Amino acid sequence: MKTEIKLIKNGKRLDGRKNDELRPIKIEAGVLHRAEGSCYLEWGGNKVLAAVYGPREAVPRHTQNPLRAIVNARYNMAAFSVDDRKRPGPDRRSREISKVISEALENIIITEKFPRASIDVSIEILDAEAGTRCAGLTAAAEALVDAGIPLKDIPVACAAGKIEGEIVLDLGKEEDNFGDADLPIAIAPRTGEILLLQMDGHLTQKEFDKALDLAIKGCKTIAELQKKAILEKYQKNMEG
Amino acid sequence: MKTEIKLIKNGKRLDGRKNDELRPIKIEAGVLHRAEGSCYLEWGGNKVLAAVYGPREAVPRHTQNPLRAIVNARYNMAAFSVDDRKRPGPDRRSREISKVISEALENIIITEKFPRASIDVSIEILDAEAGTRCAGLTAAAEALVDAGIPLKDIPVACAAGKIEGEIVLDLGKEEDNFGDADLPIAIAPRTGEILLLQMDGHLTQKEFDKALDLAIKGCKTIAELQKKAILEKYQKNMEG
Amino acid sequence: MKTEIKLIKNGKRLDGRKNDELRPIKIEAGVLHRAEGSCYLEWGGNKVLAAVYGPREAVPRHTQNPLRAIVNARYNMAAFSVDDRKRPGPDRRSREISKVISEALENIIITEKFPRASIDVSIEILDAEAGTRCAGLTAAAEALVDAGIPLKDIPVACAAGKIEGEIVLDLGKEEDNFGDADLPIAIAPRTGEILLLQMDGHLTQKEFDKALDLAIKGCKTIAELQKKAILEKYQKNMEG
Amino acid sequence: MSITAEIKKDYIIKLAKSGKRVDNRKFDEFRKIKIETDIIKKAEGSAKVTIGNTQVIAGIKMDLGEPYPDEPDSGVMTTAAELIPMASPDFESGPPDQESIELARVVDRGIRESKIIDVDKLCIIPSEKVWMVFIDIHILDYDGNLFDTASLASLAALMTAKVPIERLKPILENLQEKHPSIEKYLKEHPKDFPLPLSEPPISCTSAKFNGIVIMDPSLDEEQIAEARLTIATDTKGDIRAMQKGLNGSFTVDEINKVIKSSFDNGKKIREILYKSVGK
Amino acid sequence: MSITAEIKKDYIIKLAKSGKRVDNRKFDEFRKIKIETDIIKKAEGSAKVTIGNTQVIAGIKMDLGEPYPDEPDSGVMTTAAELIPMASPDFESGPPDQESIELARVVDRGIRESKIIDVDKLCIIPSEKVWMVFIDIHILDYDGNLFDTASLASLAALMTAKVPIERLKPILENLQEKHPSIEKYLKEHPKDFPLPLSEPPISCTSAKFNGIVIMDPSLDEEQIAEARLTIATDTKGDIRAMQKGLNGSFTVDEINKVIKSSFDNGKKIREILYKSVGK
Amino acid sequence: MSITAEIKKDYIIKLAKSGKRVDNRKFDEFRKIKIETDIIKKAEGSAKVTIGNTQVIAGIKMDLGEPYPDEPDSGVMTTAAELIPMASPDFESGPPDQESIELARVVDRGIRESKIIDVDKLCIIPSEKVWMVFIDIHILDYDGNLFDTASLASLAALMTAKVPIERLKPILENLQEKHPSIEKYLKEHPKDFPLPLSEPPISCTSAKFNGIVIMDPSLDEEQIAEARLTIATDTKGDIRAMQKGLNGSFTVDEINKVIKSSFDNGKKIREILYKSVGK
Repeated sequence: MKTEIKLIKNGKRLDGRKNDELRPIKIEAGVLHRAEGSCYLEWGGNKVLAAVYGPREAVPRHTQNPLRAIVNARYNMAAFSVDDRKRPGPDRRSREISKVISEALENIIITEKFPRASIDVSIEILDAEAGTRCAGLTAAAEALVDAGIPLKDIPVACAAGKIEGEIVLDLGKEEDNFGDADLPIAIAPRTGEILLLQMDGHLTQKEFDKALDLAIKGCKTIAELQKKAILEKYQKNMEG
Repeated sequence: MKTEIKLIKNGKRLDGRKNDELRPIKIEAGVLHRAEGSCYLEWGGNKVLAAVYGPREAVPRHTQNPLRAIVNARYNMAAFSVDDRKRPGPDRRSREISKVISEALENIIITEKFPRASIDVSIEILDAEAGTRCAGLTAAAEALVDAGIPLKDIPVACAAGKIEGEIVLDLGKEEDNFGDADLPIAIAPRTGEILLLQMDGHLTQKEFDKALDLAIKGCKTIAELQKKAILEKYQKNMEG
Repeated sequence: MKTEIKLIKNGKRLDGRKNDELRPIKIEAGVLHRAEGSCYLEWGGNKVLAAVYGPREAVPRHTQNPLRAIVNARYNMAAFSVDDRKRPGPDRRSREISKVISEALENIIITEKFPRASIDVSIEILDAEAGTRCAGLTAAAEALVDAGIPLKDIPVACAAGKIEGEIVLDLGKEEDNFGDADLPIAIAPRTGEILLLQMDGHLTQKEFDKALDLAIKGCKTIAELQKKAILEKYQKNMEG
Repeated sequence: MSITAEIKKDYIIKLAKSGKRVDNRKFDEFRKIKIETDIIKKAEGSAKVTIGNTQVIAGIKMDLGEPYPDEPDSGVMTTAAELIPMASPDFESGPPDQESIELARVVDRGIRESKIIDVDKLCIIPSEKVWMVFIDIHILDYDGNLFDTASLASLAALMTAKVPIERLKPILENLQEKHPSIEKYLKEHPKDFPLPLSEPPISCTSAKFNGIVIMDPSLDEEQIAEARLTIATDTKGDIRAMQKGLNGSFTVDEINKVIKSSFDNGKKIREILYKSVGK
Repeated sequence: MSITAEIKKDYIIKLAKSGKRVDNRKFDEFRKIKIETDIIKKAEGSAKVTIGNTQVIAGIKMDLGEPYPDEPDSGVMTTAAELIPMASPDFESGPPDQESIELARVVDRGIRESKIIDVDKLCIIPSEKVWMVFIDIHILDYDGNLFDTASLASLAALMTAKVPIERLKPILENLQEKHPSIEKYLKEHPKDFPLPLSEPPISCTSAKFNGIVIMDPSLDEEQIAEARLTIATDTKGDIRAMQKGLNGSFTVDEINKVIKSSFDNGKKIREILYKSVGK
Repeated sequence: MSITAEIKKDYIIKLAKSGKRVDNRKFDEFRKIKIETDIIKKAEGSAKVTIGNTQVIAGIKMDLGEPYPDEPDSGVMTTAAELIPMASPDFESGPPDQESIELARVVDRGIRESKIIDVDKLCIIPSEKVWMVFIDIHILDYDGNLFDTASLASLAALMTAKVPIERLKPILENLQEKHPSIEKYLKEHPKDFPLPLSEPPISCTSAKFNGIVIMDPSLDEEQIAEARLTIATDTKGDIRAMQKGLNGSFTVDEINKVIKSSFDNGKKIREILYKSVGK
């Protein structure tokens, strides 16, 4: 049943991209009425919605930190977002992703300002097609900005990987399934510090250097889109 | 596998009843030792036990209402009460029925008298044969009276429905399975106000009017049985 | 599929033991770094680890007893401890055993010394081969001593049973599966009082007397091993 | 009830007494309804419905499964609703609570009892293989009247859903050896095809407070409501489902008025729905 | 312990010291036992047992199922107990707690280990289809000694249960094609037939407080008890099961006395049971 | 953070500034590693690993099962980790929390993505019967660095595991009638045989606090750590898996240093592992 798939043909990837090219990304801030901040993000075939509530009193009480706010990101896949229907509710994969995204966001939120509070971030994957954790984190960061939460920086995520022996940016669906390595990262773009880093697969040290470099470049491109979307929201608000 | 069943033959229903006739109903109040109020009710093939505890301090605390008592009815089917054994514990159906019965009972309990309290009503379906939610609510109301909870009225429930194109009272088992519509309601008999109302099936507006009217009449008949049972309990207590 | 197995041949049991002979037992106290008291015990093919934490504030609060400490023993079988992998987490059997062991330990702990506290005992069955509840309780008692919890006595457990019509001590694996009765008990060796007692199978009154007597003797032999192990731990500590 | 909520309540009731609503609607008027379909690529059918600020996505997934023993010739449908924390500061993650169970069950009954899906046409091999239809409702933004929004989203998603025979062809072909009749089924169904549906009843929800009954309650109105009534009506002018909620009561008169108003609004909503699904 | 409970405790102990119990029973005397059978129409067998004010219903349901791989020729039995909130202000709804698990397991072992049900006669097709027997215990009113009441209700329900071959005939006939041996089984079992049972041991529970051991504790007595001992005995005078509970201890002497008393009471209870099931 | 914890933290940081660690290790030095294998008789493979005071047992169980539909020719592996209350005063019983899920998933991916187990050789009948491999990780004593201890214990257990064909022969023979190809399989595999494995990458974990990066953090070091990085490396000098944890960050430079140090330590640990499994 293992299909041999040629992921690069004539120097081009299956969807026609160059090795260092991102899939199309669309970011819109402030799309929900109830949430204090929100973001809708399309990234290739991924459709993601993120919403922020808080800072508000953390419940149950024993979770409160007297010195700072806690950050709860909840990554959730809609039942209809994947080929075979996913049972509603968190599974082990989504709970791990929730954890690493929470940790990455906590790094850049000025949590000391809100002792005993929680900042709750909902990330809903509505349509999934490779790279949902990067898409989710990027949308969540934008929703935090939209909510006016004080941040040290706007985190942004992107993956690089290896297919057919070549290092490429932002793996697509088939590339994710049949590629040799996937390296999703998140950075704080101002300092270049790495907030999230995972790797599965097989990379030489040289390939790792190249992939990390490429993923950082991808992050920086997307960071510009994040800023643009916030600007558009402000303009729209002022016009509206 | 769909069986064609003739639900009305020679102007009579399968169990020989007329269209506006209830199944036999038997109500007994005060049948349990520990509960503060209780009722055993047989309604056709249904056997139902209801018990009341409270008013008592609502737990956990965050469920307390500082202005009034909360009412928790718990409708539960015994594993052996149906043809194919039911797994113990609440399912989606029983949780919905618990909700609509709780709401109907809350309407007539003078909850303002008991701030921060809960009034807990257990409804156990021991033998089930069409119409258990009406039987359960009617028994629960009787148990509330038996417990001496202050009430504005004694709620009572009954269903009407449509079989073979005719509007009939109190659907029996086959009528429930193969009929065209079921309309269970609960009323406060003094004012005639409707406390519970659900409908599944297909009714013209005229049929609905007729069915609602018939169900209200059914409720009023049963209300008399409720009163009689309470009286019997008092008499027995005074004699005993 | 029911196999006929001859459990006694030429006056000897399958593993060569005499009727009143225990399987080999090895007890070592103080084997864990974090726990406040611990014990590793091998008993025939059983391998058991017990650890004690506390007395410490009981949580959640509503479990606290203002007059004494509560004792929570948690008996747990490792997924790999049995032939067919056991799903992790407590099942009905392990919850019942946790209850009877907790009750037996509570009897001999001077709980009045620690109001509002809990004393938590973890019992992990790493390798299971008949008689794990006796092995678990015996190891738990040793861990309590190692933790310095004030005790009235050191409880100890052992089973007797019936195979091929004969009363024997400490059933082994096949004896447990194909024998006629199993009688696990725990005693407080100083007074001989019985703290735990269960019986499944079929015993005449005479056989029961004999089995109980034999099990008590077994307990007393094991009690000596418990004391020896504690001594060894102290000696080692003083040498080390 | 907080003091802010108290003031809001007084304001809504005062307005209502003079025949007005906070957003200037008439008592029997819905907020603006918007329906977008085919928005989720991975779903067999999908729709996003907004009523005012309330926003719901419904997605349809289909799979092969076994029929229930007592309905061996019928496909199986399941409805689940999640009141995810995204939609409201009051929703918590965790297993479905009474609210979301009631929501899912009312939507489910609306579809099941009205026999909207022709489940008999979803049988592949009697007693062995049928199509399973999963309706999953995701509440994204909660500003009142979830019942109608969720129900409408489910209908729009169903009406644009395709049975994914192409995606599942490899699995069906694998089963051919065991069940030769599948070959015929595959020949008769070479391509994805629309779900077999009949005309759906439309659900309209009213709320009552202080003796006034209004249609399509906003969140502020829901929060002061004493009673709720959802009525589904069909093109013939018949009633197909009803569900009363909350601890308040209705008189028979009030119910009859709500029925009438549900027919009027149902008709308008049906038009919007049909237009959105290109029917 | 509240001050009221403290006073009640002192009173019970004071009475006990002069050889008396609150309800005038002797130390080794049961409360009044009442057994009604065949009370649930939907159940294959059922019984309501009251001991004093304690009231328990047991219902038997049967279904077709698969045997365990290591017992391919045997039917399967399962026991569940629910301490429903109806029975006591202290019982909460929710998953079974340690108390109800111990109760269900002790009743279950009492039936299973004594081989009361002849599970070998509940095989339809080895390794494929056997009868499943579900014993469900519903505690309705809790005034002490659940073990004996629940165990007695289970026995009475089993002894009046019928294997529901008529109800399940359509399903069995459906299986005939796949398993031709079912035809023979159906011929040999044309009608519902009694569960194959052997003579049941009878369970008697004692409680100990302040050095005194009493039989069939009421709730007030249970609440001050330090130790509990349940013993099941058979017609031959043999012991078939024992379970000690609570954190108190027994001496060997006390155990022997409890055994004797369990035989005496077991005999009387067996008579009541047999009479109630028409045996 | 309590005042004791605060003082401990200051002490560790002060030491670290002068290039030292509390237990006198170098920044890039592991604690003492001890591996014992074949310690659980009932398990197909087992190992106890201690790193310093941290103690983990991994056990391998195998069973027959069905393959995933999209991998019909491959065995199935599952990894579970339990942070049982025995190991730490802070671990509670109950369903696995985020920590144990992350632990199990990182160990699982380390084995799965590196294709250590040759699952293609664990197929008995394609689409029907394959071997299931269960890796269960039991944390017994927690003094920091669970990732490496658990991962090493899993590898040692796998490398000493035997496929239990002798134990399951009766069941396989039972299946022969339905699946004649099993006869051949049994002939080719008359005895328990080692799990088919390839060379495993070795996982090394670093922690960062106050700008300092240290290898194999003890519990005290973990508790003040801002960031964690686990890197698995293979014999060829390639990187096979990475997982960053905690809310701190790493610079690219720091990551490169950690990679280097993980290679150095990985090499030493591999030697200890191979020796312990007799390779």
